[in-house]
Amino acid sequence: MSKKMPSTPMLDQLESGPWPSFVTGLKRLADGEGKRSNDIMKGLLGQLEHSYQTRKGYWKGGTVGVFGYGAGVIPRFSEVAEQYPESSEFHTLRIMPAPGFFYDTKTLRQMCDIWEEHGSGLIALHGQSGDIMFQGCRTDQVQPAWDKINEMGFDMGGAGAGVRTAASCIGPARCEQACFDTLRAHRTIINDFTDDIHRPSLPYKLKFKFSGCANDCANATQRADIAILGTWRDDMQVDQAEIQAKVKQLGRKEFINQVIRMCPTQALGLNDDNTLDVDNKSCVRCMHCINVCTKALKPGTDRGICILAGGKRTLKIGDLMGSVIVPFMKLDTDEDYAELLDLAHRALDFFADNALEHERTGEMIERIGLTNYLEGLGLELDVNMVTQPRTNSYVRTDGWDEEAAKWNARKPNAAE
Amino acid sequence: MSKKMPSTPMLDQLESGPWPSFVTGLKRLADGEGKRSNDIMKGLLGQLEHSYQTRKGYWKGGTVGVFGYGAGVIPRFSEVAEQYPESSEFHTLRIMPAPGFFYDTKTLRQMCDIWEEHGSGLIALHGQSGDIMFQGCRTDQVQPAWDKINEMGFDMGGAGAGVRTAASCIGPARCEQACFDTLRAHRTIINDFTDDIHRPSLPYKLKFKFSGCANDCANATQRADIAILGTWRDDMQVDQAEIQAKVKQLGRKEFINQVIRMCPTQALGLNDDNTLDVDNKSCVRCMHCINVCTKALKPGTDRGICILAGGKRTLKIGDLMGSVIVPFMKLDTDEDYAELLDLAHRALDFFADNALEHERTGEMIERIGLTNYLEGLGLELDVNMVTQPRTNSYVRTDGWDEEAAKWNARKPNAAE
Amino acid sequence: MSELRRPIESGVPDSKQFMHPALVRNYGQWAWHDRPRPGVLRHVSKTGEQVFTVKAGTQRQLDVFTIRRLCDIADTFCDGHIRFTIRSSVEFMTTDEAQVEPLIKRLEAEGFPVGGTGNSVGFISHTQGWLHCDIPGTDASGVVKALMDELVDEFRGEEMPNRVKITTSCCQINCGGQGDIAINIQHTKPPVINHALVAGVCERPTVIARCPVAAIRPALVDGKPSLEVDEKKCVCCGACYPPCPPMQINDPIHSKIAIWVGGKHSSTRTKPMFHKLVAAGLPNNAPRWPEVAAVVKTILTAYKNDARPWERMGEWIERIGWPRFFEATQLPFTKYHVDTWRGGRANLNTSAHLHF
Amino acid sequence: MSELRRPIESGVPDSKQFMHPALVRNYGQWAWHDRPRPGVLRHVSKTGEQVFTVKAGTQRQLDVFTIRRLCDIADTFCDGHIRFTIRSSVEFMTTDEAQVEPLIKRLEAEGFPVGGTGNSVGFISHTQGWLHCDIPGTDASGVVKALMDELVDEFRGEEMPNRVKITTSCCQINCGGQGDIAINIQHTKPPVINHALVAGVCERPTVIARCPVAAIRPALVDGKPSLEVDEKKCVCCGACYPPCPPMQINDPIHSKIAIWVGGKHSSTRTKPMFHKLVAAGLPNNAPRWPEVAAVVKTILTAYKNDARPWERMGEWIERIGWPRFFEATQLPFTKYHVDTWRGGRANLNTSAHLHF
Ligand code: SRM
Ligand code: SRM
Ligand code: SRM
Ligand code: SRM
Ligand code: SF4
Ligand code: SF4
Ligand code: SF4
Ligand code: SF4
Ligand code: SF4
Ligand code: SF4
Ligand code: SF4
Ligand code: SF4
Repeated sequence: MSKKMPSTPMLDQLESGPWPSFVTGLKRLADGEGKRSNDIMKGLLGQLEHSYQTRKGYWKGGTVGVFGYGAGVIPRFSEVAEQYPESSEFHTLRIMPAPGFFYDTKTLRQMCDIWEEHGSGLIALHGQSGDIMFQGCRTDQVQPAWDKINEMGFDMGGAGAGVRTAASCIGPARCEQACFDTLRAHRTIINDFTDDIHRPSLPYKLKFKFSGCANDCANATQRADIAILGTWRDDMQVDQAEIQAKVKQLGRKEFINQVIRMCPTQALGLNDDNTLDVDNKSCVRCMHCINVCTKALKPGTDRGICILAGGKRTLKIGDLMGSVIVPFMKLDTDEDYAELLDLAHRALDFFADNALEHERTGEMIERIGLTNYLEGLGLELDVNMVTQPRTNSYVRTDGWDEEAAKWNARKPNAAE
Repeated sequence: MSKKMPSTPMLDQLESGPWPSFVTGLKRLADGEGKRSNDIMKGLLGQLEHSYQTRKGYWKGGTVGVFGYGAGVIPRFSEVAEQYPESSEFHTLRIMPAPGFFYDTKTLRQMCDIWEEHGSGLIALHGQSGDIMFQGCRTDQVQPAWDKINEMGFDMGGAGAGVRTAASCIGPARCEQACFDTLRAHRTIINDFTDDIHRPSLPYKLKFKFSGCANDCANATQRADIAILGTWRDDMQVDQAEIQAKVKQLGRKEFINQVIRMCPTQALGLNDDNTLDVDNKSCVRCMHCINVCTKALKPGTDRGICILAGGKRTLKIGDLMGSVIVPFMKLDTDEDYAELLDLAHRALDFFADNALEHERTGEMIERIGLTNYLEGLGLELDVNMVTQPRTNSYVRTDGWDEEAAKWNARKPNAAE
Repeated sequence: MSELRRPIESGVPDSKQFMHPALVRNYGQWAWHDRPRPGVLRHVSKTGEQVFTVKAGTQRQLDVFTIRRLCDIADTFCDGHIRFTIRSSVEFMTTDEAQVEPLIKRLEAEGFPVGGTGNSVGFISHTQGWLHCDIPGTDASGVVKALMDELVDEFRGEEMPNRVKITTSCCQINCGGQGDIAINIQHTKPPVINHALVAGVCERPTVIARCPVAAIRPALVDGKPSLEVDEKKCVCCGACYPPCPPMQINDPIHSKIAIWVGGKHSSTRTKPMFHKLVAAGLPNNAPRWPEVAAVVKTILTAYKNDARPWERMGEWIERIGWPRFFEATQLPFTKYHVDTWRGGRANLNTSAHLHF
Repeated sequence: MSELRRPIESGVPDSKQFMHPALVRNYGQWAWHDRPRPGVLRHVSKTGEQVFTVKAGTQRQLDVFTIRRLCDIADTFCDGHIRFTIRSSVEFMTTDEAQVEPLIKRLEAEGFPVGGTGNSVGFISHTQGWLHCDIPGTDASGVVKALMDELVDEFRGEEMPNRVKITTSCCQINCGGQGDIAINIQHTKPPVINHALVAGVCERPTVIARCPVAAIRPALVDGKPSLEVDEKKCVCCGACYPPCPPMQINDPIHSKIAIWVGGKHSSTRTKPMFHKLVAAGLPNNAPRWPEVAAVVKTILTAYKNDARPWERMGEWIERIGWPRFFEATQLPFTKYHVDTWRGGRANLNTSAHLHF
């Protein structure tokens, strides 16, 4: 099949300007003959130009998959296939990269070759959930492409109502702030849930994300059903000489403005000798002062993770952030990892059993209440789970004494 | 009628201790013969002791009033009148004091005499809404007692579904922070609403409160349907020499801790020469730094009021704070006062027309939306009315252009 | 006077006629103030004139004898002028600094504790209770007297980090309002319905409409129209009781006392805050409520020891974190502390901000 | 390979096999970092070893030729190691400081802008759009390309008060997530229903259940089972469209673009924040969306000029106040800015905190 390059006057306007142009890339892929990718891209450019002209999308879903898996391919059939037959099928394979998005060039080149052969040559690095998106594949090429990618050591990512591809920040690989091994935690959890990724049978999707500290470079709090963030529970590490150097560098007033005044809990004071007065009991591990004083301040040494549940976007009750369900747990030993895995499974099972159709974890928690969720997961209530106790007296408290006894019977704070 | 002092073993336990005892007061009133108050109080002490013994109240309501008015008397009939016949009727007259709770002793003594003659001799100074509560009156004494009090120059307060007795802080009478004349505003509004106080016919109660500044000594924000608070819109007044004195007094570190660090919007900086750097654009007129530095700092000179609507307690949707409906208006001239009065009437009328039965202003606003309320009152939308714009995309915005045009057509900020 | 006398609809009187003349002279002219000692305020006018205010505690529910005693003092020291504050304290003003000490002595001698200024524990604002209200679960005056006996030193001193505003309310309607500490009745069992009376006394649709959780439905009991309560839904708020007295919510055992902290009316520093539940299930133990006093004192001690200057109760706790508050007070944290009311999710910790 | 090949369910591969060896050596040993210049990070290990990272922008939607060019560069400078960030920037790491400048030159020469570090405007994270999604209102890649062309200097520099994270989403589902600035489709008219198709394609109860405001009800149209929308209730969110493609929500004119600001994922200083609506009704003006670019640039300029070091967009606006934000950007404030969604009252100003 050979075809002319479509005319794309609107898209062409996206070729100028300093930023790398995806249109130029698409055209480069289309600009040739014989290769599968050349043809597909000619069609795609045509359809995309049509979208630009008419301001409408022309893809619809369908059912396409690979043998043995129930998800991971996003099927796309064109509604304007008569006009652009070459891209009438334009499916995406979602493939999970190594945690932290690391590659060697051998691997990447091999992926390129596969995709030039079987697909459109268009690869997104990466999708918002963290997948390598091999985009633009005809139905008949999905399996062969997949077979090769899978043989390389890569596996299919999530789609539909199952566990989804996870994301993690670079963590200990190149960040001094990492309070746990994000990459190991990511791999440990995801590789234990492959069945739930590949054969989705949950009420709705479930996402894990991993950030090494409260800076949350993986956007876990707002975009993961289960967010795992690093923190510490002892005192932060302070090098007072480096503080004094920083005060000198910024000037006193500016140091007060940028460090002392910006601490969210007024945990910092500036002593008259330009050393720092840290009230670790008030500190909420927000990372700010540590970010400003990269040399002088560090997280403490008793590090671990906190877990938040329920983050997600808008559908159907409005955006939700995750909320704390485990304020602190260690994550060093194999046993610690086993415990985390076990908890992740409890979270999944409870979700599977209790969520309504198309209901995310956050919506379920909102519906059933946090305490029921905790009970379902076998987690103990902790004060760090609330920003503040209830402000409303509309609650039936006749079980007060028993609940109080429960609390008194156990150590009152995860920190101890 | 003569009767023995009842035995009050439980109440007696409230006579010991350093704080003035209301029980001692009740007993002093009961301890005598012949006076109406002596008898009533013997009964009351008996019933109250009975309440303490059984941990239950024994009053019920009814209908008692004065000629010409529909409210202001809180009727109380005893459910245990057979046991304590002398206090079988124990009504309260709610009487409005002068704004700011000022008295001369002549007035107070006269009130005492009236209440000894016609009532129980028990007067609360004051009720939580601000009324003088003449408590403990037989039905037949209500009118004569009222006649005398009214002749003194005092009027009945609110009760039921009408405008209620207002409260104001001491304001310019003795407070340097007062940004408007709370006492005049109070009197101006209340005395224009006497009909709605005395002949309640609203869906539910409506309260006004007046605080001279954001310290809100009248608890207006949370306890008034219409809260009027003082503020200013130019720069605060700073006496840098007094600031330097204050820094010296507290020490630099402590001054930073108590002033700089506690400003909610980081509007303050400490210069190296111990003068204060005030970013008035960031300042939210919270009063904190002014409270700390009473000599060095003062509100600006361009003073006025802001108005919040909808504060109230728990019933039925949970506690509500008032929210800003007028960020700033001047309140100096007679015209300003007339404008405020007019606004108050619009608020009342809209409430009367639109609230459901037993619905307060705050609940109504919650139900119909702030913008409809503003429109109903003929008030213009202002950015200061929101803490932040909407965070949710579920809204139909097809009137955007018209609304934008409205905004552009008028000055965009009350401050200008 | 005639039974048919028309009321003089005069509204509130002008305050200036009652004010101390120095206040009238300097109206709107005040320059600054300080507190020479606890219980005393000095306000200085732009004209240089000074007014000293001596503040004292009262029982609010005042008998005429006590009022007359206060008047005697005002006549002696203040040319017959006297004022009450928004929290029922009494204020005596004079321009004569020399009168301050004698005035204090006299007040204390007469049993009126001098204090309540600045960073003290002010008088506890309270409500009617068994003395007068038709729906109370306790006696607010009694609770307050018992507590103020214990807190009088904190009223007399100014040793708290900031003003402490305590309130009590004898039912969940909360006429006492928000407080740094609020001591409120909390019912723990659904109303007990006297079905025989409902038909005669209550307008059923009104009662049904009053319930915040729609737990009440019409029912026929013994052939008579009555109401029934879905006890699974009922949050025991007592809102049905005022419009329907046969739905008795008060109970000598099950009407408990709950303690809330961190309410704040002022917009000072933080925006105003609602109070938060910290303790519940305390017995309604008249006449001196020792269990309540114990919890209140524990909270105050923790606040006093740990909060920084100018931090109100709620601000202090926000800084140190609720975990530390519960630790310091040794109060149990339970599932009831987790907000379940509308918008309650806003009270969950949706961040990695953690206190250890 | 056989059609029936069973997948190797291997999950994610171990990252260390792909990592630059210096990262493997110093794994978990990092001591501190700084930024020698925009686009370059230096991470120093406790062992003293240093790693330089040079960061560059890409178009995310990468053709194999571009990927191979990136690989060539990695082969030349980084022993064949390469990494992508969470926002699709590419990172090249080396221990050899001397390689940094040549690497930068090469990247720029090949058309990859170097930057995106520290207080720059990072690459705009985006979604699928017309290129691939089945429900998009616009083309995210196009919007982003057009915008990055305008913002490239802010990507290359580090002149913002703090990191600026921009996102775009081609429908209200918001796969792009929260952003300091979020550029999202906002539909303004209810779906247009193709009744002929509903019966055949849509599971009606599912669609009805999807609507957040219960605006959809079953209906018979021309004798066939279909759906109808209560247009008074409908908030035009488009949630019904994915489960029911005959409920077309996209419209060339009425699908507008809205701009939201102040979203923040980090728990740094403030708790995480949702983004807030500031502008709407912007035309979906392909191929270069100049109206959107203008608003975004206005917002960025105001932020850059006025915010203080370390203030994220939302924090800056909280400090200076929303009135000043609307003043500085000259954006209109309308009734649509007032939150009407559940819990929206929390976004009203319930205080005397005022900005003038
Ligand atoms: C007399 C009174 C006003 C009145 O018209 O009656 C009053 C008077 C003053 N208040 Fe107040 N406040 C009075 C009730 C209140 C209330 C309401 C209440 O008590 O129920 C509040 C709000 C409470 C709340 O937020 O819950 C109140 C919040 C303040 C604040 C803000 C405190 C804060 O940091 O949040 C200040 C500022 C300060 O402390 O410097 C203040 C400051 C003041 C000053 C210093 C104002 C001045 O410059 O004169 C006065 C000193 C009084 C003192 O005794 O130290 N006043 N003040 C009230 C005395 C009540 C009492 O007897 O204890
Ligand atoms: C007397 C007083 C308490 C006190 O001891 O000081 C009081 C007593 C009663 N209040 Fe109140 N309220 C009193 C101030 C308040 C306040 C405080 C305020 O005005 O600043 C509030 C909170 C603010 C507010 O308005 O929301 C208050 C909120 C209520 C409510 C709840 C209203 C709501 O919308 O949530 C009710 C219930 C109702 O009206 O149905 C209520 C109802 C009542 C009733 C009428 C109980 C009833 O429904 O039968 C009480 C009569 C008691 C009696 O026998 O005298 N009272 N009530 C206060 C009035 C005295 C005065 O006139 O000065
Ligand atoms: C490479 C990357 C992680 C990764 O695994 O890919 C990363 C890396 C770093 N981040 Fe990040 N962040 C990365 C995405 C994020 C994100 C998520 C995102 O971009 O979508 C966030 C949360 C955004 C939000 O809140 O909405 C994020 C919030 C931060 C913060 C907190 C900023 C704040 O004040 O709120 C810091 C702290 C700082 O700036 O010092 C931070 C700091 C850092 C440091 C300085 C950590 C370190 O010590 O190495 C790294 C410097 C990178 C640089 O280029 O300046 N990183 N960082 C991501 C680069 C994205 C990009 O290409 O632009
Ligand atoms: C491809 C991707 C956007 C991109 O260009 O990067 C994407 C694309 C779609 N998302 Fe998404 N989402 C993508 C990341 C996200 C994220 C971000 C994240 O994971 O961090 C979110 C927000 C976080 C969250 O999970 O809430 C997200 C929230 C949604 C939602 C709303 C979920 C909610 O509960 O509110 C839907 C709707 C649904 O699932 O019904 C959705 C649905 C979709 C669908 C399947 C549309 C549909 O229902 O037909 C889109 C398929 C587009 C396509 O043709 O490829 N997508 N989606 C991202 C996945 C790539 C990958 O695997 O790496
Ligand atoms: S989240 Fe923390 S640990 Fe992870 S990359 Fe960002 S700053 Fe480093
Ligand atoms: S980490 Fe955050 S909360 Fe802790 S001291 Fe530093 S700035 Fe304050
Ligand atoms: S509210 Fe302000 S003006 Fe009124 S008494 Fe309190 S501090 Fe003074
Ligand atoms: S009044 Fe409040 S907001 Fe304004 S500068 Fe002072 S402390 Fe800051
Ligand atoms: S709080 Fe309740 S019981 Fe007490 S006075 Fe108010 S309405 Fe009556
Ligand atoms: S006590 Fe409250 S929740 Fe229970 S039935 Fe009565 S009104 Fe409803
Ligand atoms: S934001 Fe909407 S249109 Fe864009 S990729 Fe996600 S689901 Fe598709
Ligand atoms: S667009 Fe949204 S609100 Fe309108 S009918 Fe569809 S789902 Fe409901």
